[in-house]
Amino acid sequence: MICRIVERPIDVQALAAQVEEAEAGAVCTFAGLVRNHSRGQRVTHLEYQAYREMAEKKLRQVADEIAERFGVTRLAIEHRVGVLRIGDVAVGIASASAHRDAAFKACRYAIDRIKQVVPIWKKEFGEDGAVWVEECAVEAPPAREPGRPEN
Amino acid sequence: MICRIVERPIDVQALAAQVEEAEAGAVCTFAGLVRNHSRGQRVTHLEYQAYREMAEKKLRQVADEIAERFGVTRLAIEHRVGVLRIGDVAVGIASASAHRDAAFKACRYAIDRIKQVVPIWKKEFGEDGAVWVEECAVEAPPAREPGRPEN
Amino acid sequence: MQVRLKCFAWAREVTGEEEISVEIPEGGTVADLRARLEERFPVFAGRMESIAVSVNQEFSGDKARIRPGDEVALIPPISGG
Amino acid sequence: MQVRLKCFAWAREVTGEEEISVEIPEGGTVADLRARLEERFPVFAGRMESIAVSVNQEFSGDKARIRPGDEVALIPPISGG
Repeated sequence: MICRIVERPIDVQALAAQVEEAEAGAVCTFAGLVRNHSRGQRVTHLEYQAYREMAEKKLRQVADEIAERFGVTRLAIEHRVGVLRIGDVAVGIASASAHRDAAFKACRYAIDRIKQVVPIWKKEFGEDGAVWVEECAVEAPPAREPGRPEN
Repeated sequence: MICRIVERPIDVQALAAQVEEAEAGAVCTFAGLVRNHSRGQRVTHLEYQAYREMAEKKLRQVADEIAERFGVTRLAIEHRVGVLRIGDVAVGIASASAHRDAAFKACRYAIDRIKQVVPIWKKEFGEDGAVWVEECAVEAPPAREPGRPEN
Repeated sequence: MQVRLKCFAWAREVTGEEEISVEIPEGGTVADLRARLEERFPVFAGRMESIAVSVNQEFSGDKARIRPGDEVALIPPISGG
Repeated sequence: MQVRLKCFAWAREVTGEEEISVEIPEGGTVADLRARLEERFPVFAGRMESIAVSVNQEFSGDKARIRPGDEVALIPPISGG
Protein backbone atom coordinates (compact mmCIF):
# COMPACT_ATOMS: atom_id res chain seq x y z
CA MET A 1 0.00 0.00 0.00
CA ILE A 2 1.41 3.34 -1.09
CA CYS A 3 0.10 6.57 0.45
CA ARG A 4 2.41 9.47 -0.10
CA ILE A 5 2.89 13.12 -0.86
CA VAL A 6 5.53 13.66 -3.53
CA GLU A 7 7.33 16.61 -5.05
CA ARG A 8 8.09 14.96 -8.39
CA PRO A 9 5.95 13.94 -11.38
CA ILE A 10 3.51 11.09 -10.73
CA ASP A 11 3.76 7.98 -12.91
CA VAL A 12 0.29 6.45 -12.77
CA GLN A 13 1.32 3.31 -14.59
CA ALA A 14 4.08 2.74 -12.04
CA LEU A 15 1.38 2.91 -9.36
CA ALA A 16 -0.68 0.39 -11.34
CA ALA A 17 2.35 -1.91 -11.58
CA GLN A 18 2.74 -1.68 -7.81
CA VAL A 19 -0.78 -2.95 -7.13
CA GLU A 20 -0.90 -5.72 -9.73
CA GLU A 21 -0.57 -9.34 -8.66
CA ALA A 22 -1.45 -12.76 -10.00
CA GLU A 23 -4.80 -12.78 -8.17
CA ALA A 24 -5.85 -9.42 -9.55
CA GLY A 25 -8.10 -9.50 -12.57
CA ALA A 26 -8.96 -5.81 -12.49
CA VAL A 27 -6.81 -2.72 -12.18
CA CYS A 28 -8.39 0.72 -12.11
CA THR A 29 -6.48 3.98 -12.14
CA PHE A 30 -7.46 7.59 -11.73
CA ALA A 31 -5.39 10.65 -12.54
CA GLY A 32 -6.39 14.17 -11.59
CA LEU A 33 -4.76 16.56 -14.06
CA VAL A 34 -4.23 20.29 -13.98
CA ARG A 35 -6.76 21.81 -16.35
CA ASN A 36 -6.26 24.93 -18.42
CA HIS A 37 -9.38 26.49 -17.01
CA SER A 38 -11.22 26.59 -13.73
CA ARG A 39 -14.46 28.29 -12.79
CA GLY A 40 -14.46 30.30 -15.99
CA GLN A 41 -10.86 31.50 -15.68
CA ARG A 42 -7.83 30.50 -17.68
CA VAL A 43 -5.25 28.84 -15.47
CA THR A 44 -1.55 29.18 -16.21
CA HIS A 45 -0.28 26.92 -13.43
CA LEU A 46 -1.04 25.70 -9.93
CA GLU A 47 0.73 25.45 -6.64
CA TYR A 48 -0.19 22.62 -4.30
CA GLN A 49 0.63 22.78 -0.61
CA ALA A 50 0.14 19.97 1.89
CA TYR A 51 0.30 19.46 5.61
CA ARG A 52 2.48 16.55 4.70
CA GLU A 53 2.50 14.35 7.81
CA MET A 54 -1.21 14.69 8.39
CA ALA A 55 -1.98 14.32 4.67
CA GLU A 56 -0.13 11.00 4.52
CA LYS A 57 -1.87 9.89 7.71
CA LYS A 58 -5.25 10.78 6.21
CA LEU A 59 -4.37 8.96 2.98
CA ARG A 60 -3.68 5.87 5.07
CA GLN A 61 -7.02 6.40 6.82
CA VAL A 62 -8.72 6.50 3.40
CA ALA A 63 -6.90 3.29 2.43
CA ASP A 64 -8.09 1.64 5.63
CA GLU A 65 -11.67 2.69 4.89
CA ILE A 66 -11.34 1.19 1.41
CA ALA A 67 -10.00 -2.11 2.76
CA GLU A 68 -12.93 -2.27 5.16
CA ARG A 69 -15.65 -1.24 2.71
CA PHE A 70 -14.56 -2.95 -0.48
CA GLY A 71 -12.00 -5.54 0.64
CA VAL A 72 -9.41 -3.87 -1.59
CA THR A 73 -5.96 -3.86 -0.04
CA ARG A 74 -3.90 -3.33 -3.16
CA LEU A 75 -4.02 0.43 -3.39
CA ALA A 76 -1.57 3.17 -4.28
CA ILE A 77 -2.14 6.89 -3.89
CA GLU A 78 0.26 9.71 -4.61
CA HIS A 79 -0.49 13.41 -4.43
CA ARG A 80 1.99 15.89 -5.80
CA VAL A 81 2.85 19.24 -4.20
CA GLY A 82 4.73 22.26 -5.49
CA VAL A 83 4.29 24.06 -8.79
CA LEU A 84 2.31 22.11 -11.40
CA ARG A 85 1.74 22.97 -15.06
CA ILE A 86 -1.26 22.29 -17.29
CA GLY A 87 -1.56 18.56 -17.90
CA ASP A 88 0.56 17.56 -14.91
CA VAL A 89 -0.86 14.80 -12.74
CA ALA A 90 -1.78 16.25 -9.35
CA VAL A 91 -3.10 13.01 -7.89
CA GLY A 92 -2.66 9.43 -9.04
CA ILE A 93 -4.54 6.43 -7.72
CA ALA A 94 -4.35 2.75 -8.62
CA SER A 95 -6.39 -0.09 -7.21
CA ALA A 96 -6.35 -3.80 -7.97
CA SER A 97 -8.85 -6.46 -7.10
CA ALA A 98 -10.01 -9.88 -8.23
CA HIS A 99 -13.12 -8.30 -9.76
CA ARG A 100 -13.79 -5.00 -11.43
CA ASP A 101 -16.58 -3.71 -9.22
CA ALA A 102 -14.36 -3.45 -6.15
CA ALA A 103 -11.46 -1.99 -8.12
CA PHE A 104 -13.65 0.79 -9.57
CA LYS A 105 -15.31 1.53 -6.23
CA ALA A 106 -11.97 1.69 -4.43
CA CYS A 107 -10.55 4.16 -6.92
CA ARG A 108 -13.64 6.34 -6.91
CA TYR A 109 -13.94 6.32 -3.14
CA ALA A 110 -10.28 7.27 -2.81
CA ILE A 111 -10.53 10.43 -4.89
CA ASP A 112 -13.84 11.43 -3.32
CA ARG A 113 -12.45 11.06 0.20
CA ILE A 114 -9.17 12.79 -0.64
CA LYS A 115 -11.20 15.84 -1.51
CA GLN A 116 -13.05 15.60 1.82
CA VAL A 117 -10.42 14.84 4.44
CA VAL A 118 -6.83 15.20 3.22
CA PRO A 119 -5.21 18.55 4.11
CA ILE A 120 -3.96 19.69 0.72
CA TRP A 121 -4.56 23.05 -0.88
CA LYS A 122 -4.20 24.41 -4.36
CA LYS A 123 -3.48 27.94 -5.44
CA GLU A 124 -4.58 28.77 -8.93
CA PHE A 125 -2.53 31.23 -10.97
CA GLY A 126 -4.37 32.87 -13.83
CA GLU A 127 -4.41 36.06 -15.80
CA ASP A 128 -6.22 37.87 -13.00
CA GLY A 129 -3.84 36.84 -10.25
CA ALA A 130 -3.68 33.98 -7.82
CA VAL A 131 -6.16 32.56 -5.36
CA TRP A 132 -6.24 29.73 -2.85
CA VAL A 133 -9.08 27.49 -3.93
CA GLU A 134 -11.40 26.52 -1.10
CA GLU A 135 -13.48 23.52 -2.00
CA CYS A 136 -14.31 21.65 1.17
CA ALA A 137 -14.50 23.03 4.71
CA VAL A 138 -13.62 20.15 6.98
CA GLU A 139 -15.80 19.65 10.02
CA ALA A 140 -14.46 17.96 13.10
CA PRO A 141 -16.41 14.92 14.23
CA PRO A 142 -18.85 16.43 16.76
CA ALA A 143 -19.15 13.83 19.48
CA ARG A 144 -15.73 12.49 20.25
CA GLU A 145 -12.27 13.96 20.29
CA PRO A 146 -10.30 12.06 17.68
CA GLY A 147 -6.56 11.89 17.99
CA ARG A 148 -6.48 11.18 21.67
CA PRO A 149 -7.89 8.37 23.79
CA GLU A 150 -10.94 9.11 25.88
CA ASN A 151 -9.96 9.82 29.50
CA MET B 1 -11.38 7.67 -30.24
CA ILE B 2 -9.63 4.31 -30.35
CA CYS B 3 -11.64 1.09 -30.63
CA ARG B 4 -9.56 -1.84 -31.71
CA ILE B 5 -8.73 -5.49 -31.45
CA VAL B 6 -4.99 -6.06 -31.18
CA GLU B 7 -2.65 -9.02 -31.24
CA ARG B 8 0.14 -7.40 -29.24
CA PRO B 9 0.52 -6.37 -25.59
CA ILE B 10 -1.72 -3.51 -24.48
CA ASP B 11 -0.09 -0.40 -23.01
CA VAL B 12 -2.77 1.15 -20.82
CA GLN B 13 -0.78 4.27 -20.14
CA ALA B 14 -0.37 4.83 -23.88
CA LEU B 15 -4.17 4.70 -24.12
CA ALA B 16 -4.38 7.23 -21.28
CA ALA B 17 -1.95 9.49 -23.09
CA GLN B 18 -4.15 9.27 -26.19
CA VAL B 19 -7.22 10.58 -24.40
CA GLU B 20 -5.57 13.35 -22.38
CA GLU B 21 -6.00 16.97 -23.39
CA ALA B 22 -5.75 20.39 -21.81
CA GLU B 23 -9.46 20.46 -20.97
CA ALA B 24 -9.38 17.11 -19.23
CA GLY B 25 -9.08 17.17 -15.48
CA ALA B 26 -9.81 13.50 -14.98
CA VAL B 27 -8.41 10.39 -16.62
CA CYS B 28 -9.68 6.97 -15.62
CA THR B 29 -8.27 3.68 -16.85
CA PHE B 30 -9.29 0.08 -16.47
CA ALA B 31 -7.22 -2.99 -17.23
CA GLY B 32 -8.62 -6.50 -17.28
CA LEU B 33 -5.79 -8.90 -16.48
CA VAL B 34 -5.47 -12.64 -16.90
CA ARG B 35 -5.81 -14.14 -13.43
CA ASN B 36 -4.10 -17.27 -12.19
CA HIS B 37 -7.40 -18.80 -11.17
CA SER B 38 -10.96 -18.84 -12.43
CA ARG B 39 -14.04 -20.55 -11.01
CA GLY B 40 -11.95 -22.58 -8.60
CA GLN B 41 -9.45 -23.81 -11.20
CA ARG B 42 -5.83 -22.81 -11.69
CA VAL B 43 -5.34 -21.17 -15.04
CA THR B 44 -2.07 -21.54 -16.93
CA HIS B 45 -2.93 -19.31 -19.87
CA LEU B 46 -5.81 -18.07 -22.01
CA GLU B 47 -6.64 -17.81 -25.64
CA TYR B 48 -8.85 -14.97 -26.80
CA GLN B 49 -10.68 -15.13 -30.10
CA ALA B 50 -12.67 -12.30 -31.68
CA TYR B 51 -15.01 -11.77 -34.58
CA ARG B 52 -12.74 -8.90 -35.35
CA GLU B 53 -14.75 -6.69 -37.71
CA MET B 54 -17.93 -7.00 -35.66
CA ALA B 55 -16.04 -6.64 -32.38
CA GLU B 56 -14.53 -3.34 -33.51
CA LYS B 57 -17.92 -2.21 -34.76
CA LYS B 58 -19.49 -3.07 -31.41
CA LEU B 59 -16.69 -1.27 -29.57
CA ARG B 60 -17.52 1.82 -31.61
CA GLN B 61 -21.18 1.33 -30.71
CA VAL B 62 -20.22 1.24 -27.02
CA ALA B 63 -18.18 4.41 -27.51
CA ASP B 64 -21.17 6.09 -29.13
CA GLU B 65 -23.38 5.08 -26.21
CA ILE B 66 -20.82 6.57 -23.83
CA ALA B 67 -20.69 9.84 -25.73
CA GLU B 68 -24.47 10.04 -25.61
CA ARG B 69 -24.89 9.03 -21.97
CA PHE B 70 -21.97 10.72 -20.29
CA GLY B 71 -20.77 13.28 -22.82
CA VAL B 72 -17.36 11.58 -22.85
CA THR B 73 -15.79 11.57 -26.30
CA ARG B 74 -12.20 11.00 -25.30
CA LEU B 75 -12.15 7.24 -25.03
CA ALA B 76 -9.74 4.48 -25.98
CA ILE B 77 -10.47 0.77 -25.89
CA GLU B 78 -8.20 -2.07 -26.92
CA HIS B 79 -8.92 -5.76 -26.55
CA ARG B 80 -6.17 -8.27 -27.16
CA VAL B 81 -6.60 -11.63 -28.90
CA GLY B 82 -4.37 -14.67 -29.16
CA VAL B 83 -2.53 -16.48 -26.39
CA LEU B 84 -2.29 -14.52 -23.12
CA ARG B 85 -0.30 -15.38 -20.01
CA ILE B 86 -1.09 -14.70 -16.35
CA GLY B 87 -0.87 -10.96 -15.69
CA ASP B 88 -1.25 -9.97 -19.34
CA VAL B 89 -3.71 -7.19 -20.06
CA ALA B 90 -6.66 -8.62 -22.00
CA VAL B 91 -8.59 -5.36 -22.24
CA GLY B 92 -7.46 -1.78 -21.67
CA ILE B 93 -9.74 1.23 -21.44
CA ALA B 94 -8.97 4.91 -20.90
CA SER B 95 -11.42 7.78 -20.61
CA ALA B 96 -10.84 11.48 -20.08
CA SER B 97 -13.27 14.17 -19.09
CA ALA B 98 -13.38 17.58 -17.49
CA HIS B 99 -14.71 16.03 -14.30
CA ARG B 100 -14.14 12.73 -12.58
CA ASP B 101 -17.70 11.47 -12.39
CA ALA B 102 -18.07 11.19 -16.15
CA ALA B 103 -14.60 9.70 -16.58
CA PHE B 104 -15.32 6.95 -14.06
CA LYS B 105 -18.77 6.23 -15.46
CA ALA B 106 -17.45 6.04 -19.02
CA CYS B 107 -14.76 3.55 -18.09
CA ARG B 108 -17.11 1.40 -16.04
CA TYR B 109 -19.83 1.43 -18.67
CA ALA B 110 -17.29 0.46 -21.34
CA ILE B 111 -16.13 -2.71 -19.61
CA ASP B 112 -19.66 -3.68 -18.58
CA ARG B 113 -20.93 -3.31 -22.14
CA ILE B 114 -17.94 -5.06 -23.67
CA LYS B 115 -18.92 -8.10 -21.67
CA GLN B 116 -22.50 -7.83 -22.95
CA VAL B 117 -22.24 -7.08 -26.67
CA VAL B 118 -18.74 -7.47 -28.11
CA PRO B 119 -18.14 -10.83 -29.83
CA ILE B 120 -14.98 -11.99 -28.08
CA TRP B 121 -14.40 -15.39 -26.48
CA LYS B 122 -11.84 -16.72 -24.10
CA LYS B 123 -10.64 -20.27 -23.75
CA GLU B 124 -9.13 -21.10 -20.39
CA PHE B 125 -6.28 -23.57 -20.20
CA GLY B 126 -5.78 -25.22 -16.83
CA GLU B 127 -4.54 -28.41 -15.31
CA ASP B 128 -7.77 -30.19 -16.21
CA GLY B 129 -7.79 -29.18 -19.84
CA ALA B 130 -9.24 -26.31 -21.80
CA VAL B 131 -12.73 -24.85 -22.00
CA TRP B 132 -14.41 -22.04 -23.86
CA VAL B 133 -15.81 -19.74 -21.19
CA GLU B 134 -19.42 -18.77 -21.80
CA GLU B 135 -20.36 -15.74 -19.76
CA CYS B 136 -23.05 -13.86 -21.59
CA ALA B 137 -25.53 -15.22 -24.12
CA VAL B 138 -26.36 -12.34 -26.42
CA GLU B 139 -30.00 -11.78 -27.28
CA ALA B 140 -31.01 -10.11 -30.48
CA PRO B 141 -33.19 -7.04 -30.07
CA PRO B 142 -36.70 -8.49 -30.41
CA ALA B 143 -38.72 -5.90 -32.29
CA ARG B 144 -36.63 -4.63 -35.15
CA GLU B 145 -34.09 -6.18 -37.44
CA PRO B 146 -30.85 -4.38 -36.79
CA GLY B 147 -28.22 -4.28 -39.47
CA ARG B 148 -30.56 -3.51 -42.31
CA PRO B 149 -32.87 -0.59 -43.00
CA GLU B 150 -36.60 -1.18 -42.58
CA ASN B 151 -38.23 -1.89 -45.91
CA MET C 1 -29.50 -20.15 -51.34
CA GLN C 2 -26.02 -20.76 -49.94
CA VAL C 3 -25.18 -18.85 -46.78
CA ARG C 4 -21.55 -18.47 -45.81
CA LEU C 5 -21.58 -18.79 -42.03
CA LYS C 6 -18.71 -17.70 -39.80
CA CYS C 7 -18.16 -19.88 -36.72
CA PHE C 8 -16.42 -18.84 -33.51
CA ALA C 9 -15.19 -20.42 -30.29
CA TRP C 10 -17.20 -23.47 -29.28
CA ALA C 11 -19.21 -23.35 -32.51
CA ARG C 12 -16.00 -23.41 -34.52
CA GLU C 13 -14.93 -26.56 -32.75
CA VAL C 14 -18.29 -28.19 -33.48
CA THR C 15 -18.19 -27.41 -37.17
CA GLY C 16 -14.46 -27.83 -37.46
CA GLU C 17 -14.31 -24.82 -39.78
CA GLU C 18 -13.94 -21.05 -39.48
CA GLU C 19 -16.63 -20.71 -42.13
CA ILE C 20 -19.16 -23.21 -43.44
CA SER C 21 -21.73 -23.09 -46.18
CA VAL C 22 -25.39 -23.72 -45.28
CA GLU C 23 -28.27 -24.10 -47.72
CA ILE C 24 -31.49 -22.27 -46.81
CA PRO C 25 -34.57 -21.45 -48.93
CA GLU C 26 -34.49 -18.31 -51.02
CA GLY C 27 -35.89 -15.53 -48.82
CA GLY C 28 -35.12 -17.62 -45.76
CA THR C 29 -34.65 -16.31 -42.23
CA VAL C 30 -32.37 -16.80 -39.26
CA ALA C 31 -34.87 -19.39 -38.03
CA ASP C 32 -34.39 -21.40 -41.22
CA LEU C 33 -30.64 -21.21 -40.74
CA ARG C 34 -30.93 -22.46 -37.18
CA ALA C 35 -33.13 -25.39 -38.27
CA ARG C 36 -30.65 -26.48 -40.93
CA LEU C 37 -27.76 -26.27 -38.48
CA GLU C 38 -29.56 -28.45 -35.95
CA GLU C 39 -30.13 -31.07 -38.61
CA ARG C 40 -26.54 -31.02 -39.71
CA PHE C 41 -24.90 -30.72 -36.28
CA PRO C 42 -27.23 -32.36 -33.75
CA VAL C 43 -25.04 -31.13 -30.87
CA PHE C 44 -26.32 -27.62 -31.64
CA ALA C 45 -29.89 -28.65 -30.92
CA GLY C 46 -29.71 -28.44 -27.15
CA ARG C 47 -27.59 -25.31 -27.27
CA MET C 48 -29.31 -23.23 -29.93
CA GLU C 49 -31.07 -21.00 -27.39
CA SER C 50 -27.79 -19.62 -26.11
CA ILE C 51 -26.28 -19.03 -29.53
CA ALA C 52 -26.92 -15.71 -31.23
CA VAL C 53 -26.84 -15.09 -34.95
CA SER C 54 -25.47 -11.91 -36.45
CA VAL C 55 -26.40 -10.68 -39.88
CA ASN C 56 -24.12 -8.03 -41.30
CA GLN C 57 -22.49 -7.67 -37.88
CA GLU C 58 -25.72 -6.99 -35.97
CA PHE C 59 -27.39 -9.45 -33.64
CA SER C 60 -30.51 -10.56 -35.46
CA GLY C 61 -33.69 -12.27 -34.31
CA ASP C 62 -35.20 -15.40 -35.81
CA LYS C 63 -37.46 -13.44 -38.13
CA ALA C 64 -34.60 -11.54 -39.75
CA ARG C 65 -34.29 -12.36 -43.45
CA ILE C 66 -30.97 -13.41 -44.88
CA ARG C 67 -30.15 -12.08 -48.33
CA PRO C 68 -27.54 -13.29 -50.76
CA GLY C 69 -24.14 -11.92 -49.83
CA ASP C 70 -25.06 -11.13 -46.21
CA GLU C 71 -22.30 -11.63 -43.67
CA VAL C 72 -23.70 -14.17 -41.22
CA ALA C 73 -22.09 -15.53 -38.05
CA LEU C 74 -22.80 -17.83 -35.13
CA ILE C 75 -22.14 -16.13 -31.80
CA PRO C 76 -21.93 -18.50 -28.83
CA PRO C 77 -22.08 -16.87 -25.38
CA ILE C 78 -19.31 -14.29 -25.24
CA SER C 79 -16.58 -13.91 -22.64
CA GLY C 80 -14.52 -10.87 -23.54
CA GLY C 81 -13.13 -8.38 -21.09
CA MET D 1 0.56 27.89 27.76
CA GLN D 2 2.24 28.49 24.41
CA VAL D 3 0.75 26.58 21.49
CA ARG D 4 2.82 26.17 18.34
CA LEU D 5 0.32 26.51 15.53
CA LYS D 6 1.00 25.37 11.95
CA CYS D 7 -0.60 27.56 9.29
CA PHE D 8 -1.41 26.53 5.72
CA ALA D 9 -2.60 28.10 2.49
CA TRP D 10 -4.74 31.20 3.06
CA ALA D 11 -4.11 31.04 6.80
CA ARG D 12 -0.37 31.09 6.20
CA GLU D 13 -0.71 34.24 4.14
CA VAL D 14 -2.74 35.90 6.90
CA THR D 15 -0.25 35.11 9.63
CA GLY D 16 2.78 35.50 7.38
CA GLU D 17 4.38 32.46 9.02
CA GLU D 18 4.41 28.70 8.58
CA GLU D 19 4.14 28.39 12.33
CA ILE D 20 3.13 30.89 14.99
CA SER D 21 3.01 30.79 18.75
CA VAL D 22 -0.33 31.47 20.47
CA GLU D 23 -0.88 31.86 24.21
CA ILE D 24 -3.93 30.07 25.67
CA PRO D 25 -4.88 29.27 29.28
CA GLU D 26 -3.43 26.11 30.82
CA GLY D 27 -5.96 23.33 30.08
CA GLY D 28 -7.39 25.44 27.27
CA THR D 29 -9.39 24.15 24.31
CA VAL D 30 -9.63 24.61 20.57
CA ALA D 31 -12.29 27.25 21.26
CA ASP D 32 -9.80 29.23 23.36
CA LEU D 33 -7.31 29.01 20.52
CA ARG D 34 -9.86 30.28 18.02
CA ALA D 35 -10.76 33.22 20.30
CA ARG D 36 -7.12 34.28 20.64
CA LEU D 37 -6.59 34.05 16.90
CA GLU D 38 -9.57 36.26 16.17
CA GLU D 39 -8.23 38.89 18.55
CA ARG D 40 -4.79 38.82 17.00
CA PHE D 41 -5.84 38.52 13.34
CA PRO D 42 -9.27 40.20 12.98
CA VAL D 43 -9.51 38.91 9.37
CA PHE D 44 -10.00 35.43 10.81
CA ALA D 45 -13.14 36.50 12.63
CA GLY D 46 -15.50 36.29 9.67
CA ARG D 47 -13.86 33.13 8.38
CA MET D 48 -13.41 31.06 11.51
CA GLU D 49 -16.42 28.84 10.79
CA SER D 50 -14.83 27.44 7.67
CA ILE D 51 -11.43 26.83 9.25
CA ALA D 52 -10.84 23.50 10.95
CA VAL D 53 -8.32 22.88 13.69
CA SER D 54 -6.33 19.68 13.92
CA VAL D 55 -4.76 18.45 17.14
CA ASN D 56 -2.15 15.74 16.69
CA GLN D 57 -3.21 15.39 13.06
CA GLU D 58 -6.88 14.76 13.76
CA PHE D 59 -9.65 17.25 13.08
CA SER D 60 -10.79 18.38 16.50
CA GLY D 61 -13.93 20.12 17.73
CA ASP D 62 -14.03 23.26 19.84
CA LYS D 63 -14.23 21.33 23.11
CA ALA D 64 -11.03 19.38 22.42
CA ARG D 65 -8.36 20.19 25.00
CA ILE D 66 -4.90 21.20 23.90
CA ARG D 67 -2.04 19.82 25.96
CA PRO D 68 1.58 21.03 26.06
CA GLY D 69 3.49 19.60 23.12
CA ASP D 70 0.40 18.85 21.01
CA GLU D 71 0.81 19.36 17.26
CA VAL D 72 -1.84 21.90 16.34
CA ALA D 73 -2.72 23.25 12.89
CA LEU D 74 -5.14 25.58 11.16
CA ILE D 75 -6.87 23.87 8.22
CA PRO D 76 -8.64 26.25 5.83
CA PRO D 77 -11.05 24.63 3.36
CA ILE D 78 -9.07 22.03 1.45
CA SER D 79 -8.75 21.64 -2.31
CA GLY D 80 -6.64 18.59 -2.98
CA GLY D 81 -7.25 16.10 -5.74
